[in-house]
Amino acid sequence: MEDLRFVDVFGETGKGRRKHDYGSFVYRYEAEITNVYSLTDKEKLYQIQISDQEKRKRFTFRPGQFVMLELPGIGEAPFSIASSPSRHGDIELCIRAVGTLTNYLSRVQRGAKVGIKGPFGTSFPVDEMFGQNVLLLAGGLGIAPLRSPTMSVLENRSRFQEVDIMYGAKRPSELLFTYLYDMWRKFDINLNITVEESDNQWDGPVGLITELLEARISKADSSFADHTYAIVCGPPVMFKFVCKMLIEADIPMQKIFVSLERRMHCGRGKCCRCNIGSTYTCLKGPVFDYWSVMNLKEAI
Amino acid sequence: MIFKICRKEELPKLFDSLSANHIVGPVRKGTDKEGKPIIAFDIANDFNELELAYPSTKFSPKKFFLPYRETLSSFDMEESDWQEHIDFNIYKPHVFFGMHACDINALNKLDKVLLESVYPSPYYGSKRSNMCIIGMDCEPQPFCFCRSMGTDTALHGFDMFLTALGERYFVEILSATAFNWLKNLNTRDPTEDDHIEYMAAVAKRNEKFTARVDTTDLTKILDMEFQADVWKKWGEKCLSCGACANVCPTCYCYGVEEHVDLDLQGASKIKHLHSCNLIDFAEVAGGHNFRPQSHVRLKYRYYHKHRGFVEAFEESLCVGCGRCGEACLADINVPEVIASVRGEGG
Amino acid sequence: MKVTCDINVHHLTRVEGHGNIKIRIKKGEVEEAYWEVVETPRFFEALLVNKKWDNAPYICGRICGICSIGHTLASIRAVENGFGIIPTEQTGKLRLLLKHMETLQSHILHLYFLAAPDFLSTGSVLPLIKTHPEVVQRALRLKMLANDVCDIVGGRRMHPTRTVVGGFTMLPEKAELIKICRRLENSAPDLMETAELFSSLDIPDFIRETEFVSLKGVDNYPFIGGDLLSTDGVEMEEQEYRMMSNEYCVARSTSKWSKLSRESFAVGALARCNNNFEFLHPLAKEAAGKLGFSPVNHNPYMNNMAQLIECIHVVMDSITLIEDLLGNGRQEPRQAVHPQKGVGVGAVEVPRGILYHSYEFDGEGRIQKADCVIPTSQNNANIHYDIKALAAQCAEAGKSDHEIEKLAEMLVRAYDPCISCSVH
Amino acid sequence: MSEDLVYLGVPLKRPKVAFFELTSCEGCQLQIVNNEATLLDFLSLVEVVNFREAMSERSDDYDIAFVEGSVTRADEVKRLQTIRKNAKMVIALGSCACFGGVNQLRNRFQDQAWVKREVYGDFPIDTEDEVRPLSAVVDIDLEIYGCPIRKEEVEKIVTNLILGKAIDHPKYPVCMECKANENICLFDLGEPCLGPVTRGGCDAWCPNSRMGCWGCRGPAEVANVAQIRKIMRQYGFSEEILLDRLECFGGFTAHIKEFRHC
Ligand SMILES: Cc1cc2nc3c(=O)[nH]c(=O)nc-3n(C[C@H](O)[C@H](O)[C@H](O)COP(=O)(O)OP(=O)(O)OC[C@H]3O[C@@H](n4cnc5c(N)ncnc54)[C@H](O)[C@@H]3O)c2cc1C
Ligand code: SF4
Ligand code: SF4
Ligand code: SF4
Repeated sequence: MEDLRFVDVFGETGKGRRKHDYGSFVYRYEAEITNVYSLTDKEKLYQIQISDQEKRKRFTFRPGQFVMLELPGIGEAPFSIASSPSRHGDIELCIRAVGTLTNYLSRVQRGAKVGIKGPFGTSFPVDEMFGQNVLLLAGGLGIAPLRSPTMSVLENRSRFQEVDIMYGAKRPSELLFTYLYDMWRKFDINLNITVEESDNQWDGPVGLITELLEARISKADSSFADHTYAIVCGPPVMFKFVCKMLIEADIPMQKIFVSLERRMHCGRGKCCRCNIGSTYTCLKGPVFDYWSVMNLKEAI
Repeated sequence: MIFKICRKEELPKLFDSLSANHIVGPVRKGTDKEGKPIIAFDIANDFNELELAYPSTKFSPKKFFLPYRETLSSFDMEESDWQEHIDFNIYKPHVFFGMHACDINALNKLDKVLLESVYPSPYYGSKRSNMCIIGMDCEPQPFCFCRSMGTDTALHGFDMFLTALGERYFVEILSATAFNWLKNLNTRDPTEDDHIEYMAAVAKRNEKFTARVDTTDLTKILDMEFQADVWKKWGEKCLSCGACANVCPTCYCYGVEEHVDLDLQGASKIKHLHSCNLIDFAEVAGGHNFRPQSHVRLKYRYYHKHRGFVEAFEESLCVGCGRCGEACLADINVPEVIASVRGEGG
Repeated sequence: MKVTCDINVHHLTRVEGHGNIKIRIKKGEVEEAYWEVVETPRFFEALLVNKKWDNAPYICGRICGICSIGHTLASIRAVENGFGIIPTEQTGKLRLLLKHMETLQSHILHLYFLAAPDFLSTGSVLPLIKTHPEVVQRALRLKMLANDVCDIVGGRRMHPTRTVVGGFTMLPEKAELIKICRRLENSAPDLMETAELFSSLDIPDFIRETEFVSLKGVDNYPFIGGDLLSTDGVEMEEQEYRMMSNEYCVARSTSKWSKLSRESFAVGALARCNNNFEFLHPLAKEAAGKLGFSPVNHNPYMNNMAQLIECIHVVMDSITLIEDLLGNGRQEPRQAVHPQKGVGVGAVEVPRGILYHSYEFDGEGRIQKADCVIPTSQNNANIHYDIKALAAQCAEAGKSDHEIEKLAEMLVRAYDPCISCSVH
Repeated sequence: MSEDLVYLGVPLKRPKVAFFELTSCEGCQLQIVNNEATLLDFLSLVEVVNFREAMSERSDDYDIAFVEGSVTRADEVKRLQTIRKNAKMVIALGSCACFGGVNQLRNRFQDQAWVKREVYGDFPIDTEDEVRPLSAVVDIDLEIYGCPIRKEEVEKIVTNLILGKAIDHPKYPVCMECKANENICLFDLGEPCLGPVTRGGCDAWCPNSRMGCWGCRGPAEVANVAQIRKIMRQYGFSEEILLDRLECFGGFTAHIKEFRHC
């Protein structure tokens, strides 16, 4: 895609007034699907590479940010980047087939061209968490936005105190990234996984993620809360209960981070569709600290 | 700012000298059931088509800078590859003749979101930078409450602004472009008497405002009354039809539709203005709707305009033109809604 | 060898609506030959009862998808006649223009899409897209032109939105009129080539003398209102339409039948050309010569040719109409309506023949009784007796089953019957 | 005629489609032929195997059946059931099929014997006592509203079906599109209009021509009929005018019942 500039049909007379330098659309890219992995029946992991080599190098993002992915004529929608920020323009998206775009995407072959815009939105302040404990909590597909901060934490493991990953899914068959769990554990991480409905293969805990969290909090020492950050990703019901427990455990509101989902058409604070109250999720979010969320009407 | 005085007969000359551009102005579209003319902004080919003394228009001029439907990109499809073409859909400058202060202020507000924010919109920007505005003073209508919103005068955002003083205009000039136009006109510098007359005209106009909105502490009150029952009362009336947003000069939210050509050889991405009052505004994949009830959506519209925007830009996203109230068949209008939320009246 | 056959065409294709043909011949003797209409009735005459006048044109347009404009105009005329409204000249011209374009649209559809496949021995127009692309393109061009004009004048090509009692809700833009006038002028080559194509086709040789009914031309080829005329010499006024149509019910048909001086009569393009040949545009007359048509023609298959002649006439007349409209300045599109008690009748020549709507109003303009007489129902008896005669002729000529079936189907199609309309 | 279709490298199936009509004016089918400019493209996107109004060949092997018209006689019930059995997808085409259309206006009479007599006298006529939409007889996969349907909408729906895109009807009322066309509101012109409660998607076809909406597409997702009733009264239109329009195409039957009660 060419960098775009405004047409100026006015000629000389028009110049000199309202001369904004809107710049070019530095955030639009043509990209290629380089690999697709099936994770479960519904979710696939897409490796996507920005086609232009220079632009690929320059494409950087922070954990928690998202991109808009487009298949021309089919749709365009926001997806959290699920790969490590150290990998620049080679990104991974974990996408659940739920509707038009996501279903069509699951039929598209490797090598297909897609449009990418971004990165957009706020991120999890991983640097701020250095020297502290980190609780990473994911429910269901929430593991997708959580994967990027998780990778950041793991890549800098020595700079954190205790790191916990708690992950809950409906059924064992719906667990994502199972192939990574052993690797994660090697990084001295408490990885706890629970499912709501077990099957005959499953030998882990059965129950809600809140139970994992309760167990974790109950064995924490008194100074734990003061030195802990939490990152929560998942469906609205999960937010409600998990955040409540974290607060009751005295973890400061501004140290709890969540990622919210809303309808979006632009990702750039223009279409208004993602507004919560009157805050753009795409600009001020999707990552919010809990204090901000509390101040938003109808957020959770 | 430079001030000039010119006779009213000069205006057709100005029109003609600018006619190489598209000239947009108030033109007559029909008559209503009481025989009153219905005026709308449209391309004018002749000065005599302009109804410069128009009271107000049903629609804002936004179709010229925020079209209701706009093709954002078109695609040529080739196997699994494709080429994208982008066109900002402006081929000629537009000169707006006779915009009122409210609409000029509306543009200034739109600029804040669409141009001066992190990701400026090139579609809007290209139209905006190819536009000249000749503003015109107006006669307050019973539904106008721009004075409450601080938008009854335009301080910037125009090239030239005309205020009628009997047979002549008091001309404010704000841009070099407009200053150049003066070469084609007979003008003179204003005298002290002109200034006095101008101020008298302004004062007289100010007396004519009848509709009012009390904006004191409005952001806080809206927050406090978030759960108030009055919203339900308005919600019951609301038709969820989006008429208010369509006529509003500052409503800009939209939806995008992706379209594939019948021959599968091309595709396009089309933006169409939406409205937060429409049922599916906040619906996400899987069908969850964050605002399923009419009153919640209606409240959201007020919330965005009178609270959220103020929080972000220190001014409201409403210019008090009163068009939404006029267009609403259910008679939902800003002054009454705000008054009721403040616990006054209705 | 004497012919024996049993032909049973269930739901005849390439006609509007559902009808069956049955022919049984045993050893050269026609045992049974009939035309059966099995369409489900919608009871429009009852639907209108107790409805206000303004509902009538809106609802009645829905009697038929092909000639919705004709029904709307007939309905409007009935209401206007009932209330004593005389349309302005501008309204009259615009209505006629709209009417003309419906005629063109419908005739082209019939000629190219419904009738032509028989002559070219295909089941539909679809194979022709590959084998005769230029023919299909030409048909589409002409149809599109007619439809586009309907959009511009009537608001919509089907179930028009601008046509109301008293006139029009709004007028076409001047620039649009100029544009369509050009397009009409430029359509001449397409029309001539159409005439060329159809003059090369073999029209089956079959004659059965019958009576032809249509509006009576005074100084124009008539389409909207006026007196009624038959080739057997009957003349009547518009409001006496019932005595012209004499509807009655018959077994094996949900559509009514009609008769006048004989056991059956025919309406439609052929009837109009037969009755009002002198008023056709010179170019249309010229084409008639080439197509071997001269009045009075009693071959029902020639209805196709009559349609073609009318296509040329309406295009030429439309050009004149638009020039008049452009020359005359613009009047108010719509006049006020004051309902009154009484009866109103509207007769309009729609593509398939003369159509009557009649309403009886109470003082507030509420419909007490409604009656619609459709061209195809007037033709039904004639189709039926034609089939009988055709069967006899074929039996005598010793034609094959297949030939008889095809000729019978073509015969019915030649009438371009609008069956759902006739049942309404 | 069955070349494969491909989009974005994904092979797509070219569906066999069939058109059928029950009690109707056949206008909706005709609308499809009426789209001269894109007809040929449309025909290369699908394989038409059944279209009595336009072709003689018939086949019972089809994926999508478009059925126009409402159900008014026992033989139509049977035909519809057969179509349902043969087709993978049954689409109700037009307001008659979706709601009963103008045909259902006769449901407003208690005495159906009178209805028959009014038109046919004592001549016996076979018809059911109630005009029904398709969905009252068989399961319907998709409804395409409108009297008549809009060809653009059908084309879009067919393209989307082939691509597997979700078919979303507009949920908002006609006013939304009417305003986007900057029409003069009919209420300002002194005319009634059902635009505020009728489902959009027609691009305000009638109001564009200064003809008030009659509700042919049925109710919008939110149809505030109680409010339009007040509005009509306020603008001086009688209840009869409102009722005439609401009941014209059958989309508002449930609403009418509701407000006849209060
Ligand atoms: C910040 C953010 C990050 C997300 N990250 C992921 C992720 O990592 N993995 C994942 O599988 N999903 C993610 N989602 C959800 C994802 O955007 C939706 O599942 C997707 O829009 C579905 O598109 P569709 O066309 O398949 O669905 P459909 O229901 O057919 O269409 C929905 C249409 O609505 C619009 N839309 C925009 N935003 C949303 C939304 N949030 N929900 C629903 N519709 C929307 C789009 O135009 C989209 O085409 C995220 C959403 C947000 C807001
Ligand atoms: S909200 Fe209403 S009054 Fe305010 S600017 Fe918009 S249309 Fe005008
Ligand atoms: S004319 Fe009808 S559809 Fe248009 S805005 Fe007015 S009420 Fe709504
Ligand atoms: S405006 Fe109303 S009646 Fe007209 S097409 Fe649209 S929904 Fe149907």
